[in-house]
Amino acid sequence: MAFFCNWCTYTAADLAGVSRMKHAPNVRIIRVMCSGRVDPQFVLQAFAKGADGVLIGGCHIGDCHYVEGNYKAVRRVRMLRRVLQGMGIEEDRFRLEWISASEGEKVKLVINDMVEKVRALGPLGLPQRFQEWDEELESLQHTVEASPEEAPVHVG
Amino acid sequence: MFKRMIGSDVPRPAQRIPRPGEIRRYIAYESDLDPGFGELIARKAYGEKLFSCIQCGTCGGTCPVSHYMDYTPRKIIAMVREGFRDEVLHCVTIWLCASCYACTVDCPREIKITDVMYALKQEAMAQGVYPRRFSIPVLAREFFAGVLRDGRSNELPMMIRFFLKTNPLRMLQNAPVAWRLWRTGRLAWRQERTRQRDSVGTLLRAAKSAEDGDAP
Amino acid sequence: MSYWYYPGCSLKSNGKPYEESLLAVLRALNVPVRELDDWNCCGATSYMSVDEVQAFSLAARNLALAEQACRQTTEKGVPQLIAPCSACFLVLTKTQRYVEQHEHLARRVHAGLRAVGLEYRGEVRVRHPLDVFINDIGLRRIADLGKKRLDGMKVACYYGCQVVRPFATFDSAHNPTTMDRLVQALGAKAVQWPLKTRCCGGTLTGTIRDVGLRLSQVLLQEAVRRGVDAIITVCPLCQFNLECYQQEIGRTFQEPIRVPVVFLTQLMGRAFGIPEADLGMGRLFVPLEPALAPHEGGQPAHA
Amino acid sequence: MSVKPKVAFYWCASCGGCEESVVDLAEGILDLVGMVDIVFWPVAMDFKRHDVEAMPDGSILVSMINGAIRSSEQEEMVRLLRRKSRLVVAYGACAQLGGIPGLGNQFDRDQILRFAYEDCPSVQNTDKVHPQPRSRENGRVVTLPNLHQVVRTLDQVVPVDYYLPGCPPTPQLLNQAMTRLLSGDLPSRGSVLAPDIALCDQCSRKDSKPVDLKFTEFKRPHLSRLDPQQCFLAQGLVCMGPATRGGCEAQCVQGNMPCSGCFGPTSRVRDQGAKILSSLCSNIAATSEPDIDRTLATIPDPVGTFYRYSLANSLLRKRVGPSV
Amino acid sequence: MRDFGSNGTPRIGVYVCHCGTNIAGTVDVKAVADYAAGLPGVVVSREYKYMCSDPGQELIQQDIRDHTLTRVIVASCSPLLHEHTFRHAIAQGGLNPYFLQMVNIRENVSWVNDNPRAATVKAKDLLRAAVYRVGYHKALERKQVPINPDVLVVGGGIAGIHAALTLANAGKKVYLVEREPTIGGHMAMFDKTFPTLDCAACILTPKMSAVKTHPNITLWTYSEVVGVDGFVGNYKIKVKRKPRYIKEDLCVGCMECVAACTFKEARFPDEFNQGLSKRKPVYIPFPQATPQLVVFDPQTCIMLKSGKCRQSCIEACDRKAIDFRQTAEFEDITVGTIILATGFQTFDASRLPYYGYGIYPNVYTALEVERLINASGPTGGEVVLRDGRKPKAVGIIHCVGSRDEKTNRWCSRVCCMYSLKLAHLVKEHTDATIYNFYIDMRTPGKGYEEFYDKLLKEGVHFIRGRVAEVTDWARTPDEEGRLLLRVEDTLVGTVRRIPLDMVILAVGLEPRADAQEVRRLFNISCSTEGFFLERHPKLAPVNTFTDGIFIAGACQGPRDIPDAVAQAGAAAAEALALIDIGHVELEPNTAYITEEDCSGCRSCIPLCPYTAITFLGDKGKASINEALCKGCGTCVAACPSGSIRQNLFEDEEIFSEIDGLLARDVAVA
Repeated sequence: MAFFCNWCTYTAADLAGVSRMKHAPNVRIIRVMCSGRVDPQFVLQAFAKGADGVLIGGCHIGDCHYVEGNYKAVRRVRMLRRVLQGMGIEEDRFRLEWISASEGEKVKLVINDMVEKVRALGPLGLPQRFQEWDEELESLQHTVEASPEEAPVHVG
Repeated sequence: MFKRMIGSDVPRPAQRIPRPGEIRRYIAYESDLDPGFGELIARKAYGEKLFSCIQCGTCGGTCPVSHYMDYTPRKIIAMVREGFRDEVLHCVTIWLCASCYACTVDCPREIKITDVMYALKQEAMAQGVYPRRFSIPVLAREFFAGVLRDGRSNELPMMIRFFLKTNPLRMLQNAPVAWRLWRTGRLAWRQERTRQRDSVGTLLRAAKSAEDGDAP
Repeated sequence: MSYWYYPGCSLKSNGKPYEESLLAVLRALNVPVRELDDWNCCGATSYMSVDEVQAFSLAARNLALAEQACRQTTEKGVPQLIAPCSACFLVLTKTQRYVEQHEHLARRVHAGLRAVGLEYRGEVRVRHPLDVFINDIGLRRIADLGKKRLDGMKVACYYGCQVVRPFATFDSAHNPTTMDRLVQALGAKAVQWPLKTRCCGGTLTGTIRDVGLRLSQVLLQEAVRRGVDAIITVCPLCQFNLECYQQEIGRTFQEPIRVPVVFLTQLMGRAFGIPEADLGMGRLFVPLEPALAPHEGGQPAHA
Repeated sequence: MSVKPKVAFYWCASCGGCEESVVDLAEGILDLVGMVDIVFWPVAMDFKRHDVEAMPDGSILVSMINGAIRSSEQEEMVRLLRRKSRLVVAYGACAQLGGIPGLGNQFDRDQILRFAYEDCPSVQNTDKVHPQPRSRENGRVVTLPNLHQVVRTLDQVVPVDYYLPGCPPTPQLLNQAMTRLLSGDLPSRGSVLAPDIALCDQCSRKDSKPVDLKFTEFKRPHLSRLDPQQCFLAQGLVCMGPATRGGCEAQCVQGNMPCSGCFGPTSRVRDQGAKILSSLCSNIAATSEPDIDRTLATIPDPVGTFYRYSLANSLLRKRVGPSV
Repeated sequence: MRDFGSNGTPRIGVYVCHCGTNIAGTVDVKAVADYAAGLPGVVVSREYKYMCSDPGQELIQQDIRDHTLTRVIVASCSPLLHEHTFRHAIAQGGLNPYFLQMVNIRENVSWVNDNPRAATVKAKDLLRAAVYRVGYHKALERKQVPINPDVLVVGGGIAGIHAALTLANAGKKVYLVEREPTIGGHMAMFDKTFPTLDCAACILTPKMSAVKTHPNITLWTYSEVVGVDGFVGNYKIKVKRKPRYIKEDLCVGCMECVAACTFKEARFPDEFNQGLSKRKPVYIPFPQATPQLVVFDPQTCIMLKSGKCRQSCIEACDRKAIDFRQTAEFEDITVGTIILATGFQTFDASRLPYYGYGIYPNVYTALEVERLINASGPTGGEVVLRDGRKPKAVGIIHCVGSRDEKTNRWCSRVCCMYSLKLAHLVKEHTDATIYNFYIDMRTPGKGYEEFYDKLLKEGVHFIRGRVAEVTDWARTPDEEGRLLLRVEDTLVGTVRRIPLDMVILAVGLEPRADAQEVRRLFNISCSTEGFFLERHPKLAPVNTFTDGIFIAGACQGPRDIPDAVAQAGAAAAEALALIDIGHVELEPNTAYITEEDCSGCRSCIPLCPYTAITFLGDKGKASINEALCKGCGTCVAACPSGSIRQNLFEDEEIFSEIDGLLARDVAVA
């Protein structure tokens, strides 16, 4: 899952396309106007919904079409890294890259490199994990429904 | 004085112009070419850039021996690219290259031409095709063997073996120099060699046999 | 910082004067050097034409040895390996580059080294004496020690191919100046000439003689034409071709030529006032003295 | 006289503060008792589980359930109450967001148990006995509830009709809620019974907040002398106020403590922690990565800071794999 | 907030484009369309050869009517290319244009994948995301911003001059800012222009004086733009006017001061003549310099350096125009559009020591020779060597610094032609033997090949080969004291040594040294070579990614005079087009605050680079000025209580897009 800014990285991705630079098919790009628009919630949502990695692409520092949106992005990203770390999500799964409109090649390289790294880590699969976690509920529900009176005695 | 020098510097006409009456046939049939040759050499010579040659001739211009070559380095690259395998492997050019790297440094396309020459020499030696009057391969082999044996190269024995194998007369030619070298103590009698005799051999064999995925 | 010294085969045979003078000069500048233990041939250029993987492995062994040696000492910092012979310098530098850049080559080289219990980490820095003189020791110290003893002498600095090519690590590939600056610091005049880095013929003098000798001849000629007292070089093979073959060259092209061709370090040693014997001056075919004599005490060269 | 509406209170994984808050109604509680018929309140009254089971389904008007759900017993009880009640209210931060117990989601159950029964400095347990779900004690089978792998909010276990936020909810909110529920004018299902605007709106220090914060470091409340008037953010402290629903009458701020976020996010936010992170980080002064990291390093425990109450309710819910 | 037209759920039409084989070649468009048909809310799903074609667009409009669609999804190329087209199309179909969502299955899928299966899967995912998202789209209006009719042109070379005149003649007010003391740029240095050989001055100087005298043009030479603020239609510009140390309104360019200068002899290298001649500290760059004003060079003028000078110049000036106390002045202007024509610089030949520039005096750059040939140049049009001799043999080396991985990788486009021109002119002036050393002869242009032919007939030597070295290494008597050039004649196939008296280096064109600073200043992009980046290489060659800023001339890439002029015209036309409508329509992707939600925490206010967010003290809430907002969304992402929202990029829209993209993976699990 990738969030690309409209002016630099998304344009670069188009350039990569125009120049027929093949890259790993696993990436799904969402266009935002600026890397500064990328709400940390989006990143978490992406992971929660099954993304194995999240890539944010913006203009190089100093080149932001909106002057300094990418500064905001990098500040959030630095902290978000630590939060993800705290939640057991490996570093390589989350990445911020500056790719200017002319760097189609870099789009290819970054995507391929990240896909490689993430593949090495294997799937994150949070939705599946959520399901597994919640199995402990279902299972218990059965016992309750099945035999209400044979419920365990409470030892005070 | 200049006259004489020029006389001997300019390639003898014979090399450029067919003998009177001699008719040569110049044509290349695709079936005579080796289409894979370019890739092969490019790979051997770390020369992925070989294919971006624009035939500008900088190499030929900058090469200090190009005026002795039958094909200039530029032409060699063109021929390699197009698969003129036999012509290239039989040519004089690759044996004239003195590895001075002038072409490699000046090439506007950053083609490692010196390495291309190495690759071609290796190829020619592997195929056993090279002009007899050129003794480079012999020297190289002698050198190679010597180092494999001693870990270091020892001029005297090497040269002696070299001249015996190529052209004993040359030994006489070089005798005066050898003599003066010896007189000035610049010709080592003592055989230089590494302490761990086998280590170099083991190393080289291991390196050679080491598998490598896409490597040449 | 102390240096490891990689002589290479030539400096043990026809390049003796180079080794002698180099070590003498470094001593005079009190720069400690230790000869690399159990070094082996760098593979030189002809090795490449047989099998480049083995050539690189061969060179890599020396690099690995240097790193190992440095690790065994207590000193910190990257190992500095001085390779005075151009061919050695080139091959060692090239090996570092290629092993770094070409992963499949690296795999083989490392495998080879492992087989003999060695490891190359890419820490060692391969240095040419010129580099060390200019960047580590510095012109001032050299000038102070030299006391302008070469005043008025006129020399052609000849770098040869493989010092600045293909990797211009410490000097320009097309118009190197380190050697010129050094001799000038010692009072000599370095002529500006376009053949500084033109090939001397290398091994061709031994293999395709007529071509090899010709290449050397044009160099000698041009130097003489520019009225130099001596040609200065830093490569054993160049020195060998340009000096030892002078008679043959003269005979072959029916044009006698005689000009001293000395190692930079010999000239430096001379300037430092180191005794002849310690500089291997006696090993020269064309002695330097006559060329030097008139300038002792600094009279102008061509008065 | 007419039948009084039946009300149940129950506590799950919680500190008891929520129960306190009911008692805090003080004399108000008598009105409450007067208005309703409390049919189940383990803390205060002697009713047993089977009494509840005996009730017909849906016979309880409203069950006020506080605490997070982290054991099989708690789960059972809330399922039971859900069956018996027309309305279920998640009462307090733990029931709504997971609360402090929710921080347990940073660890695996085994890690927690090991710490609680072995490694914790205050524990004497040489033969490392752990409680067993099933054991025999002089002939009788003794069972204990299972500890869940995951700490859950109430609505992750049973459908919840309303949320009463806070750690604990203020008596005032409770009153309002009760009166509304009893009066029968019910807000839309699933809504939080507190204003849907961030705390700053009612914060007394609002005006003392400068426009540009430009954080260079974040201070920690216990390590700094706190100005009783000035906005905490202005003082360089992490205050969750901007990302936290109001309605608490800014009590912490009154007590000169920055908001720690117990009322949870507004309805427009899915992940309270992510939002405060986004807002605070956007406003730091540093521009180069090293400087940024240096500033951010002054928040030693981001997860604990930004998700103090809402981890179980966050988008990621629980740490993946054991913590190191 | 979901706005689903008449009935509750959206009625979505999906259109998958083949783009010929561009997409269909890799992606199974049929499968994608069928898949879409099964997705919630999709009432019609079609694939078509070219959606952007008229029939394609009509197809959509027809469906909107027949199936009362409330949302449209087009899966084709990049939205940057055709979003506009399709928005327009559905608007024609009677739907709000913002009920469209585009799916990029060309640049992001078919062109970057060669595995059809993977590509098709990816296309489906992207499409599903669009289906999830489009339901949340709201009806929006484009907002209009009035355009200030004034234009700023930066750079007074031929491109800048032409653009300025075009606009001025159209009745627009133009500010022309030039860094040098005079306008004219490189063209003013040339003698003749290829292929017509008409005199550069003769065609340029009239335009230069036209600029000076034009009532609609404010000309500021010796000035630089130092500040750019605002947005299309309303740019706030700060211009620094460097001190000339003369009062421009008083000076008439009589040059009495120059004559009277303490320095009797001119002794400082003359920049305009490439240092081939000398000037005094006070000077006029060249006879036709515009404006005709002297300038004092603070680096060399004793008065300005030390304050101790006879100041004979001051007595000499009867207009009392000289003012040594002058300091830099700043002008603040507002313009609606900007044209950048900042030009190029030539390659520094000394970077290639093997060509001997700076080592051998008789190695020249082409620009130097232009001045030598020029009648108003240092030698009055005499082509002579530094020692005054006439050259007998002259070599022109092409591609100096160009087509070389180590210097500039690109072809500089003009060198072949100007080398031919110089060959002709030098031959004309000296009757010397002329050699051209070229790699490839590139003469694409009207009359160019013919010019090449003319030169061939004139007997100029053309040797195909990149010169290896230029030395003074003579080996034969005739080589003594001359320049020796070594080259492989690649057509003959031998190496040649050629003795010459003069070597001319055809140096290439490269971006100005400060191109990066300039592009930052104007917030535009550069291509990898460092030239200003156009919005689209073919379809928007003079536009940049910043609305209202256009580029013309060699600042965008090497080009010759005809192309530069054509581009300048195009840039002027683009500017006029904006001005004449009087307003720009901006994407409604602005952020807005719902007042009752805002807690007034002010976190957002410092984040806005355009100060579009203000705090309403009375209400205790923040509010966004839509006119100023450019829609980056930074504040939206940062609002801690989720109270700022952004049109086109609402949280729900992006969340649903995320969910849609990943829905498959969940289903699989």
